[in-house]
Amino acid sequence: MSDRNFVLEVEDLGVSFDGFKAVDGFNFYLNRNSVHVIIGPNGAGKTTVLDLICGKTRATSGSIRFKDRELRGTREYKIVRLGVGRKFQNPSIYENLTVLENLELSHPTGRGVFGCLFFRRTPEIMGKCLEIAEQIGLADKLDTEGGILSHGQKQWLEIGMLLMQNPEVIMLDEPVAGMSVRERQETSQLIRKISQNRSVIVIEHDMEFVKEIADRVTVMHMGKVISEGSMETVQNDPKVIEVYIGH
Amino acid sequence: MKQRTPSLHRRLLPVVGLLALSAITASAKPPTSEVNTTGLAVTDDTVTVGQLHSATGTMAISETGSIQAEQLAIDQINAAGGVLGRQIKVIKEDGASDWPTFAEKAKKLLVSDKVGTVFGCWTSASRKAVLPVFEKENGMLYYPTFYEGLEQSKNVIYTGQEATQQIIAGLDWIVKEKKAKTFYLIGSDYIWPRTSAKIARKHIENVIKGTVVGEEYYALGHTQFGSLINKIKLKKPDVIYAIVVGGSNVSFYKQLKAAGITSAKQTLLTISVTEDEVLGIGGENLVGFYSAMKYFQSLDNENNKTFVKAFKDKYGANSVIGDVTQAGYLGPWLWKAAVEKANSFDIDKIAAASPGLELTTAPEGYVKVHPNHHLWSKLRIGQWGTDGQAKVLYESELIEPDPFPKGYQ
Amino acid sequence: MIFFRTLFKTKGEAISFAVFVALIAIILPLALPIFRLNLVGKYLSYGFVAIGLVLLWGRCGILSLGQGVFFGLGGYCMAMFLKLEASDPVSTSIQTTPGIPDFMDWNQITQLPWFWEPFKSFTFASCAVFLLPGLIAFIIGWAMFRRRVGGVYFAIITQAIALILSLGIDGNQGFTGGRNGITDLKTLLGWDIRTTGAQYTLYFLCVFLLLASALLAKYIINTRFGRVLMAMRDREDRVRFSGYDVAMCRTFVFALAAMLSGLGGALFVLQVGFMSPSLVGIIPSIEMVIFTAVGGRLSVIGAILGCLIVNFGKTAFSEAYPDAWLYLMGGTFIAVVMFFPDGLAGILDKSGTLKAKLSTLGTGLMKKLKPAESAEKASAAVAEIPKTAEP
Amino acid sequence: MQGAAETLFFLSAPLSFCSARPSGALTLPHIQLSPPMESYSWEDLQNIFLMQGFAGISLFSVLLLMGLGLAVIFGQMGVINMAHGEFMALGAYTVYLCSTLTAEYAPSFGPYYFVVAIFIAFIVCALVGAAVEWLMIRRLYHRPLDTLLATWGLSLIMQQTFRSTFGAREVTPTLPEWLMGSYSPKEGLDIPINGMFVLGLAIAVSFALLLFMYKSSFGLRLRATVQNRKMSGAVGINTNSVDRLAFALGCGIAGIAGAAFTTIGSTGPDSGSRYIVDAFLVVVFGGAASLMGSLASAFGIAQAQSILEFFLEGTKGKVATLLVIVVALMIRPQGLFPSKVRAH
Repeated sequence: MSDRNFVLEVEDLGVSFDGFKAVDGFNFYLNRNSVHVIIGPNGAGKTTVLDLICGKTRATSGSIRFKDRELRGTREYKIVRLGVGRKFQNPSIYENLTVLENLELSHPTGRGVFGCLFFRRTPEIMGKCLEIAEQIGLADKLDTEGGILSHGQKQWLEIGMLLMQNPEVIMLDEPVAGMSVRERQETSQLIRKISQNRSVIVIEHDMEFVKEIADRVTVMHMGKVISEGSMETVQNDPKVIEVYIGH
Repeated sequence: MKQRTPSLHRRLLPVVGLLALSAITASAKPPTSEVNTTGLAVTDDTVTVGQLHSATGTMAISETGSIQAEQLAIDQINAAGGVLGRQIKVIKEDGASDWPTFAEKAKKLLVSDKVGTVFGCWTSASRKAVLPVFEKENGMLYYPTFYEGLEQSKNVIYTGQEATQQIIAGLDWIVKEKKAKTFYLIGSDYIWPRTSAKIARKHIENVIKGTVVGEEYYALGHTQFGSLINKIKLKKPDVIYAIVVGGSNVSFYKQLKAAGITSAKQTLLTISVTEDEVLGIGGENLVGFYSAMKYFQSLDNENNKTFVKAFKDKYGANSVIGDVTQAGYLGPWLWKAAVEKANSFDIDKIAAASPGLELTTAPEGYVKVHPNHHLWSKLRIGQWGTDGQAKVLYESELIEPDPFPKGYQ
Repeated sequence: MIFFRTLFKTKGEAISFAVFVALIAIILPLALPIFRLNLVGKYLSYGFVAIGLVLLWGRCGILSLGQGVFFGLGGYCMAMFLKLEASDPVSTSIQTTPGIPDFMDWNQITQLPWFWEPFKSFTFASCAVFLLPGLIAFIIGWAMFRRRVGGVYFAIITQAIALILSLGIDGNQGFTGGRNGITDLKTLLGWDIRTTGAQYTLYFLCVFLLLASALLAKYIINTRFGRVLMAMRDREDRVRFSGYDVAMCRTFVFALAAMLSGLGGALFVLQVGFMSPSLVGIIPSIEMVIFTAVGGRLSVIGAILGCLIVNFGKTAFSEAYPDAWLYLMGGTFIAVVMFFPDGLAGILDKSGTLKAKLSTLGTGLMKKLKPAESAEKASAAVAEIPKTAEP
Repeated sequence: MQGAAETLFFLSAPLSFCSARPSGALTLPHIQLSPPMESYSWEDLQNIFLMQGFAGISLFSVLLLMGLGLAVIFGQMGVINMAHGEFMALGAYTVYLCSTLTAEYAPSFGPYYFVVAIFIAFIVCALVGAAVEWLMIRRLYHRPLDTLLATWGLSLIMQQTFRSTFGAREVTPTLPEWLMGSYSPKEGLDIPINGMFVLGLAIAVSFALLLFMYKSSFGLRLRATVQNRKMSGAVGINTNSVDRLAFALGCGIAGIAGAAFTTIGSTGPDSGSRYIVDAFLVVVFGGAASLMGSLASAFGIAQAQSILEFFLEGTKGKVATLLVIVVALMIRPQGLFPSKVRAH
């Protein structure tokens, strides 16, 4: 099963809350440098899958292998340090800090206690911040406090904060929810761009957006995978149609 | 302190002397420079003393009586012309049931206010906290509480009983009256109950030849005695010897009664319940139990009748007087006697004059200061009634204070 | 210069710090008699706890109601050393067993308990003063923060620990001095700590250590670690998923706050001359939180001033109106919490914040007009930007 | 593990170093079972077993009464009411006032006033609670740790008010004689009547509270508000008045508890502060959001404490109980019955 091309292999993953199986027998393989979208009706367990991968929720069964390393049972911050980044559904940035400080705080240098205490802003770190700021279109907002950015800008900033860590896998939970059409377009370009040298898992409802970005799509329902493949394959899968129409 | 020069004093004297009353006072009034050689807060007309108790916090419950009694004594002394012709002024400080605050306030009184003598403290902990201050700044503390002993300081006069005075005669009496052989010792968890229990145990085991079937201590403020009471029931001691204090007291006696342990079935002797505590416990929960104290409000003598009347006139007919309250009342009178004997407010002279002082007007009867700065006193056994008053059943001879009792350590 | 900048983000901060130093190191010693100054020293020893609380509670959002535990541990370590020194066989000759502390003798202990032995060494005792609280805090903190115990639960559990320790000390008076505490401490390495001269020396020692601790705290607040703490308080998950070990960061701050408290406890003992469980339990622990809240939970200097002001108020008011004092204290406290959550420092700083905000906006505008071209320029520009005012 | 060693020594220290038994009190630290069982008759042991069981149950009812009000205020509303103990004291003082008034104006009513006084205590405390909520708490719902501090300030003010009104000394209401005896079915077995009374009251209050929370429309609204405040507001629940009622209810129950405790404990200006830690531990240990949890934890803590106090001596029993709870909470911070709402 272990194909070198998969950066993340999730097998037979399951979790239950008081007997309710939120995710059950979930299998998922993530190619390198690709965008993999998970779709499914509300309550299908999509966000829970991300929670399980990044360690926020503990799985009750199965395995999560990242580059041949088991992530199950690893602490969250260690998973992040290994190279798995996670964006939350609601923009989660530090409102009291400026854009620059938000980015700088996400830089992987000096994340231990003493590293933090003796952290200095080096030109390299500033350079990296500027580079990312350019990428997410916030280069002219470096000194703006996070709290006063627009909704879309907050989402981008959070993506930018993930990029600062230079992860191999990025997980985005509904990155375009609440965005304007133009912002969506920019976001989809951003996702294409960042997936050139890393893999991205996206949870999304907006089918147009999914079509634009997805290399591969997984459809979830009631905690299980019901279909997987390219967007076209999935769209024509009768099981998928039934779930969506039935819903 | 401004001190008038003797010449000025002499010039004023005839003017003052025009009034007969003043003349009497003046003749009894030695010049300030003579009676105060150490820079204390003494003027020609006044002498300032300190009073240091907890007016707030957990100990306020207990210390209120001492505050009142000391104030009463000072008022009476002032009304009778004061000490060496000087009216007593009191600076009251609140120790707030907090030992560092006691130390702080003691220092303030002695250093900033320059008072030499302080009436105050209640718990052992507060006394231990202020003791180094009094010894270093050379003040005099009149300490009213019955306590554990093991201490003797030139800077303290202990007007309450030390442990052996309160314990030994009481145990002897209960053994004689009740033929008691087995004892259960229960106390709050600090030094006075523990030391008292130790002395009691030594006396029971070595002198009475009885047995101690249980000995336990509960944190101050403990309110649940169910398990303890069951242990008592299991051991069936002849006597429960109780040294429980504070709020725990109330829970302890209420729960004893509710568990069917009443005086009809069980003898209980306590050295920690005075009339003050009974107010909180309720006389009906104590009926028939015994307390060993040197003083009860119901003592039948003339001194006490006058004292009780004065106290009630001042603080209301419902007020009660316990052992420590009476001991607090002794403080100012003993100090007055010492000052007058020494003809000085200087602490060293007061300390030297105190041993051998006698007070025949004490509500408890006759007391005498021992060279170890404790008082000779009697022990009495009272039996509690529903009205919250004790019937005095027994009175010992005068007992010599012995803060470091041989054979009891 | 960079170091200075890390300590003080604005000129105003540097000035207020200088004023504070002048107040406690020059004005008060000149203005007050030694008795009052000694009191100030006692209040300043609570200031160490307050500094810890600023880091832990203000910056990190973790309210500990058990700081008295660490204050007490530090104090007891120092008191044990001093007591052993005061209990030499000559001055304790009237005891049954000379050479051990008097309270042990009263409790029929005939041999020094094993855990007292190391406290004969001054080096051991003075290290234990902050290492022991630090170690215990580290263990407690690690156990709790790793399991994500926070907020109210942490507060209540630490409160229970404070109760356990004070009951434990009370209940083992042969070993601890019990409720009376460890009293009658006289000399430190042969130097009488009760004399006026010694009290001056100890006051200045306390001031010096307090200022050093305050600077350390300010340094921490202004480094990346300080920003991580704030970030953790407001967006815990984001910090965790930026690869920080949140539990370890919190444990570190908790241990640091405990060490500071322990140091405060030791200085308390040296200046007051005794230690008792009444400084360990629930009430002192909450009171120290009160001092911090009144002064300002976000401001190091504010919190120390809070200790001074509340305690002076307590002393002055309880001398004049003992009854009114609790009303005043309770009322002040409710008012501070409800209307001035940032305490006195917050009130004083209102105008300062406004100014700082304006200037930040100004720099931001300038940068908009002239976009930074190179990283060096950007970093230089960034270093110039005043941070949103640290209260 | 020096920390653990440090605390353990409090437990293992010899229980009786104070008493200098001839057998040499200072041997190795040991835990001694204080009642050596072999020397007692079967009858005795049976009675003690029954009474000890009842002591545990009676402590359970005390803890439960303390915890119930807090379970509503803290568990359901998330407000940390440090003045909870003072509300209990307020209830106790209400009983004292009723007792004094009865003795003065209607002495013949003496044997029965107590039951009425409990109701009055409930109402007084609930009213004061509602006022406190209106003046203070409602401004602090989004800052739970700050409610802790503000209510601490409140507790200082309440204590001083008691002191100024009733004096610093402890008071005791005259309790009806039928409450104060013991039920003695056979020789050597005494079951305290006040214990049974408190137990009955605790059961009645818990039952009423459960009924109220799960069967009444107010309970529904309260639970809805707790789970989703915004949504509840949107569907027309007046969340402000729900909050006020809930806080008043919690304080009222504290008043009942205080009233009941006059039968077993003391009433003084600061007697409330003695209960506060126990009360919080009951609620936290049970799992804050669960009333059943509070029941279970009150039971567990009570049994542990009464058994430990029987075999260890007083203070050590208490310290051991607290240690067990704290360690248990460190291992299982969510308490016995964790909230099942999905956390976000």
